[in-house]
Amino acid sequence: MYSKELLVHFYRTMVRIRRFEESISEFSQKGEIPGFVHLYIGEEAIATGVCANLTKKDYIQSTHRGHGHTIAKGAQVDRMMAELFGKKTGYCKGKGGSMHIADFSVGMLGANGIVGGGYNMAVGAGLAETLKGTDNISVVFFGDGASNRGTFHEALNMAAVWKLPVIFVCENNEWASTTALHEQTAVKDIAVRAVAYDIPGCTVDGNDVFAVYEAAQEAVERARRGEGPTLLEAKTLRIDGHFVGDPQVYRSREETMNRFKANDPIIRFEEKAVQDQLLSEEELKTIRDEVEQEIQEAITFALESPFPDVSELYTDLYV
Amino acid sequence: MYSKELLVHFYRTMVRIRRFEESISEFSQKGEIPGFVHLYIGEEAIATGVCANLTKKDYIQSTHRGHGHTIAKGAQVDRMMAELFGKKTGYCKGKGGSMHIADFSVGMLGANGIVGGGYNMAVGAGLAETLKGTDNISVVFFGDGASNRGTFHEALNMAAVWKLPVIFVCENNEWASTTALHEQTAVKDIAVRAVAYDIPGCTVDGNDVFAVYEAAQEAVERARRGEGPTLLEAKTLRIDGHFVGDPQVYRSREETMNRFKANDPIIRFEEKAVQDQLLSEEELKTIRDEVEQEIQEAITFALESPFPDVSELYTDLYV
Amino acid sequence: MKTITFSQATLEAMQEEMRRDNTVFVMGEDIAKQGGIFGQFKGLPEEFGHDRVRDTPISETAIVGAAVGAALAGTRPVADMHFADFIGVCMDEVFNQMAKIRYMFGGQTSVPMVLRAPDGLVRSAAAQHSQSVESWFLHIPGLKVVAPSNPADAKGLLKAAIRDDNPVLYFENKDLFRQSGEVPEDEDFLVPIGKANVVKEGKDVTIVSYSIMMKNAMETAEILAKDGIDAEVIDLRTISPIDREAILTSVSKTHRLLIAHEAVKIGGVGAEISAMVAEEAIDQLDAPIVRVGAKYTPVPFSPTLEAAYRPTTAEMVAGIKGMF
Amino acid sequence: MKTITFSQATLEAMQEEMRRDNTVFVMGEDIAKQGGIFGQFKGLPEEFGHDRVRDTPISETAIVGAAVGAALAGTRPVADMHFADFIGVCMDEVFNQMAKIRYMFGGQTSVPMVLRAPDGLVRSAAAQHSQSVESWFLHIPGLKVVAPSNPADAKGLLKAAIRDDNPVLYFENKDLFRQSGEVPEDEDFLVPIGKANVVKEGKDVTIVSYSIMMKNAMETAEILAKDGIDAEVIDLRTISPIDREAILTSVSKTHRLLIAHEAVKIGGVGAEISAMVAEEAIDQLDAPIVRVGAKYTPVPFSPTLEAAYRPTTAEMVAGIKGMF
Ligand SMILES: Cc1ncc(C[n+]2csc(CCOP(=O)(O)OP(=O)(O)O)c2C)c(N)n1
Ligand SMILES: Cc1ncc(C[n+]2csc(CCOP(=O)(O)OP(=O)(O)O)c2C)c(N)n1
Ligand SMILES: [Mg+2]
Ligand SMILES: [Mg+2]
Repeated sequence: MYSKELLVHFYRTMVRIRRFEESISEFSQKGEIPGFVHLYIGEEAIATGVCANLTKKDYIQSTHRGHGHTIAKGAQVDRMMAELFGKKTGYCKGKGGSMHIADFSVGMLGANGIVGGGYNMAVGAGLAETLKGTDNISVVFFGDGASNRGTFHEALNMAAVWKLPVIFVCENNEWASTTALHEQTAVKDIAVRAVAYDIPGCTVDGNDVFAVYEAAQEAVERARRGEGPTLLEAKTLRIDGHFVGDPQVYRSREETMNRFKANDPIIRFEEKAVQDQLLSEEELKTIRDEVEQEIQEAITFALESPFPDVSELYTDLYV
Repeated sequence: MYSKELLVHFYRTMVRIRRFEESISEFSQKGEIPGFVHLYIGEEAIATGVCANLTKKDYIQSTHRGHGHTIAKGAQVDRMMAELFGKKTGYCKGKGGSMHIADFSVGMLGANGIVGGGYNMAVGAGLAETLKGTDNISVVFFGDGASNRGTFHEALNMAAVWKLPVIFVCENNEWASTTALHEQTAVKDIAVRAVAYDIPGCTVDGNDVFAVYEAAQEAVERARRGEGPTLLEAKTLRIDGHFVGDPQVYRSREETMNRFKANDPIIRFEEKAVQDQLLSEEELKTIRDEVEQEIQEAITFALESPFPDVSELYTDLYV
Repeated sequence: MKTITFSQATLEAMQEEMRRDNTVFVMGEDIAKQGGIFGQFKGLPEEFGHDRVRDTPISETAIVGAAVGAALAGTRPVADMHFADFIGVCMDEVFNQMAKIRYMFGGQTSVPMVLRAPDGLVRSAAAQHSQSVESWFLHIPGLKVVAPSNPADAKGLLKAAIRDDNPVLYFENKDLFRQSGEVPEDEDFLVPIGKANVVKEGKDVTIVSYSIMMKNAMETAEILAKDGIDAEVIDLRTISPIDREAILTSVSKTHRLLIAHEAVKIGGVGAEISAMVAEEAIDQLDAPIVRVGAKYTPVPFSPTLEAAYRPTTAEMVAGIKGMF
Repeated sequence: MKTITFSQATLEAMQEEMRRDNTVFVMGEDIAKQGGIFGQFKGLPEEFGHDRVRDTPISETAIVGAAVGAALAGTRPVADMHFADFIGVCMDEVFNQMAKIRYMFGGQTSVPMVLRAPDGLVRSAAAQHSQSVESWFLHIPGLKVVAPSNPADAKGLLKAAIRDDNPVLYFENKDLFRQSGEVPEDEDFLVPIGKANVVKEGKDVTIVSYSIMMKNAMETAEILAKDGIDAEVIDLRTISPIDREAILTSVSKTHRLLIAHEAVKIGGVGAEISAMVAEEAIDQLDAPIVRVGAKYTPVPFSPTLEAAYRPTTAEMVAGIKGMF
């Protein structure tokens, strides 16, 4: 059912995200990457499964935790890495950093430092494509915490009444910074909120790339057919601190890691791939090696790139 | 089941609101009342039925269409009328006008020129009473149009997760200014949105004061018992233009009036009262006459009151 | 040239630009079926259809956020705020997204959109429907802000704003909509953003104003003329970025400066202009720089108080007389 | 007197006021379990319980709106904005409700609440987590706005803000939280809102600043002293309403004025101060009024660009030297 190409893509993308984040974590802890850094480790299956349904003409809106989305949408890790180091060769010439990573050339319309800031821009991108008469669609990723912002409501309502091709993907990782899901809201599943807009809502296992892919596929096809938005909730768990350096006084690290070990989306994929003979151990290893080399090259590229010249302060303000 | 006192209260309040609004409409059309004026005609049963469950220690937050709420909560029509004329003797010393009518002495915390501006303040008032350990509650009225503002979402979510004594009363009059319900949102009943917060939601006939009273009673009791918020939707119809002077090019006036004639909450009350021998024709007439006198006195009071002195511009800015 | 109202002028700008470029569309509350509270959208849906002239739900963050997103996706949205007072509801979208996107993403994209916002005092609309909030946006790099004072500028600035690749805030005064004036008929008539207009030359004092207070500025000049004071009157047209050169040139000729706007005086646009001159041309000044603006209170409802709140020609005249 | 950090000083203010008045409570994102990103709420829930120290959902309109409502219902809420940059999300609640309620309802009520907002540049936090937005609020009648520069003021102003019956915006600079300083131990130690502080007397030039830039102001004064220039340094403490008298008194002594803040220079607090002086005391001035503030761009991420964006002591020194 799944083509080899797609399986390889799933694995390569998830491993690429994981290794990117691990490297970033290291440099951030050493103080070599400036600013706040939020890692996507453990959530790789979501961006990967969703974006595998998209073309470069489709759009995504991302969050403060945006590296995974950016990679899954097809950006290059070297220019991403350079951006995170604040270098001139980065996607945003060093002006954005981790919280403002973007690659417009692949339809990645930006991470966002404002939680819940992306919903309405995704609605607008979907509206623009509708007006232009294409079947391109737009996807917005957001967290469980973000689902309590007013922008969630306004965006879903507008997308629903106008039947826009927008998919709302909630990454429910049980935490909004130090605040647990049950302290943020009385509902257990964010997907029930679809009822408030008369659109389909569904909850999937966010650590199963196949489940995410299939649920997203249905939503994407609906959207392309002009049948309107879907609210898709992927349940997962935030593995690291909220940001690199978070002491996590509010939860048990051990418990988190135990749950993760049993549910790592990459290990789950590997086990299934080998067991169902989708990909062999060697094939998996080759991919891992290739990714490793790519990441090492990206690090070298980032480290060797110059910082932007001071004169760059004044460019890019107006067209 | 209903005490005579309550029945008289229902009728007197509804007639008081109707006659107040009719007078205001007249003076506004003549240009003697400055500013924008939004009438509550046809919706009297909602404020009346809800507020009959409240004491002066309970709070309400109102809307741009706030005269009915203010009267139902127990404010005096003379000081209200004076306020609408911009007179010194008004509740706000002429500083507020129709869109900012308020009577803090009876727990009426203000009309609001910002659609959807009241939700969160009602949540805060409910929170304050909880912290103080009382069983006072707080009610916010809002329109179908207002239910699409982000503040709706943030307020209901917070009230639900904190189980606050707040009742959200949607006055679904089918219109948000010139925009019909089905153009604003894909849902037919605003009450379904309760699901998104795991709280009770219910829809009642907003032109039946008994139905409103009973639904509100249940919600109020729940709130006083500390069981949290309720979303109550009262279906009604806006009879007049959005504001006095609205040419209503967007709908058929005749159709509106025909529907109204068959469903006027005051006529429905009168018919039921007489038929079920709750109140006699004479009793009803006596009430109408008393209200008429009150309104005429209020008009005289307002007309004869002076405008605020220019020096008042600078008072009431800081304590 | 033909004589039309300010409202009609903005309507023509929309029509012409929507005909010229089919990626231009407009959305806002109660604009299509009603034609706008001030008639400024009348007839648009009939010509361009409800896809390109959209009535929205009451969702200001969605209106502005979606306009930004649509601009990123290759269209040129015009969003309507209904009343400028509601911009606080979507301030995050304006200042953290719309204004910053081009810069923080290193110039990868631009945000070609216009946000229209009717402002100012009108008919005792009171505290939440009468405000002039343009001054905040001076302080937000990445935005352009314009405020026409007459029908010709209304049309030329709106057309220029729609064609501009940057996000433009277009403040249109509610009390100006019915004012008439001559407007060029050329479909490529544009008023350049960023350039002030010396409406009247003079040598004794410079009056800088914009939007509805330009009326008072011209009145003031007339009154002063009777006393032999020859005022130069500058219509700012663009509030951000301010045309510093035009102001400095004038002040080095007249050596006196008064700035007037309907926005609250304290912390207003006048503060920036005054400070700019006090920094760059203080030697040119022969008198204090005077600002006239609304009083430091929320807008009161009652007509007597509203009148006291409003900045006046008399205050401007007195301010200038005090300079001599 | 004891030496504590700025963060500790704000914490003590909260503790003392919450002990003194049990209607005081605090809510915001991630303040209870985490103790605040800057440790500024550490230990509060242990002493006062989670009812009075509340972690909220990510719902800024609810945080501020509910604080306003709770203030109307007889409590004294302190709301935390997490980062000042997020205030745009709830700008309507701040400017159309919190600021106007007392006035538009004719003085029937008051809004005794504090909105705390950590601001300023810190660790390359970039465009949406580094801003200083206090200047907008000068232009909004009905608010009080304070911005402490050291631990003692942090404590005294926060206590005064909590006791004030008006809504107060309390801007606390993120980079100051770890700074130490002496703080009086008296539980009734208050720093009066509305009064500036002459930190150093001098006769040649007045430097007005507040918050973190007070460090640069003192550095500037020291550097200038070596050149024989004797600077008077004023810490504004309160940004709105501005202490005009303190500034005017100083300027009529020194005849020179420089204003410095980390907020963007154009349209900032410095503009109002400069304009006020240019209006009321221009005769006293022997030199241009110079403003130093951040450059006119969003805050860039890269350390090299952030450094270029940030206003510096060198710019202040050069600005003052240019006056002589
Ligand atoms: C409007 C706004 N409020 C608060 C924050 C601070 N903040 C950043 S991330 C975060 C938690 C987000 O939680 P969630 O949406 O679940 O995403 P996750 O971090 O779990 O991926 C908070 C509170 C912010 N950046 N923007
Ligand atoms: C935030 C905001 N947006 C828009 C408006 C303009 N406006 C005033 S009333 C109204 C319609 C409100 O509809 P609804 O909530 O259904 O209340 P109704 O008028 O029907 O009672 C609109 C759009 C406003 N006052 N505030
Ligand atoms: Mg989360
Ligand atoms: Mg309605």
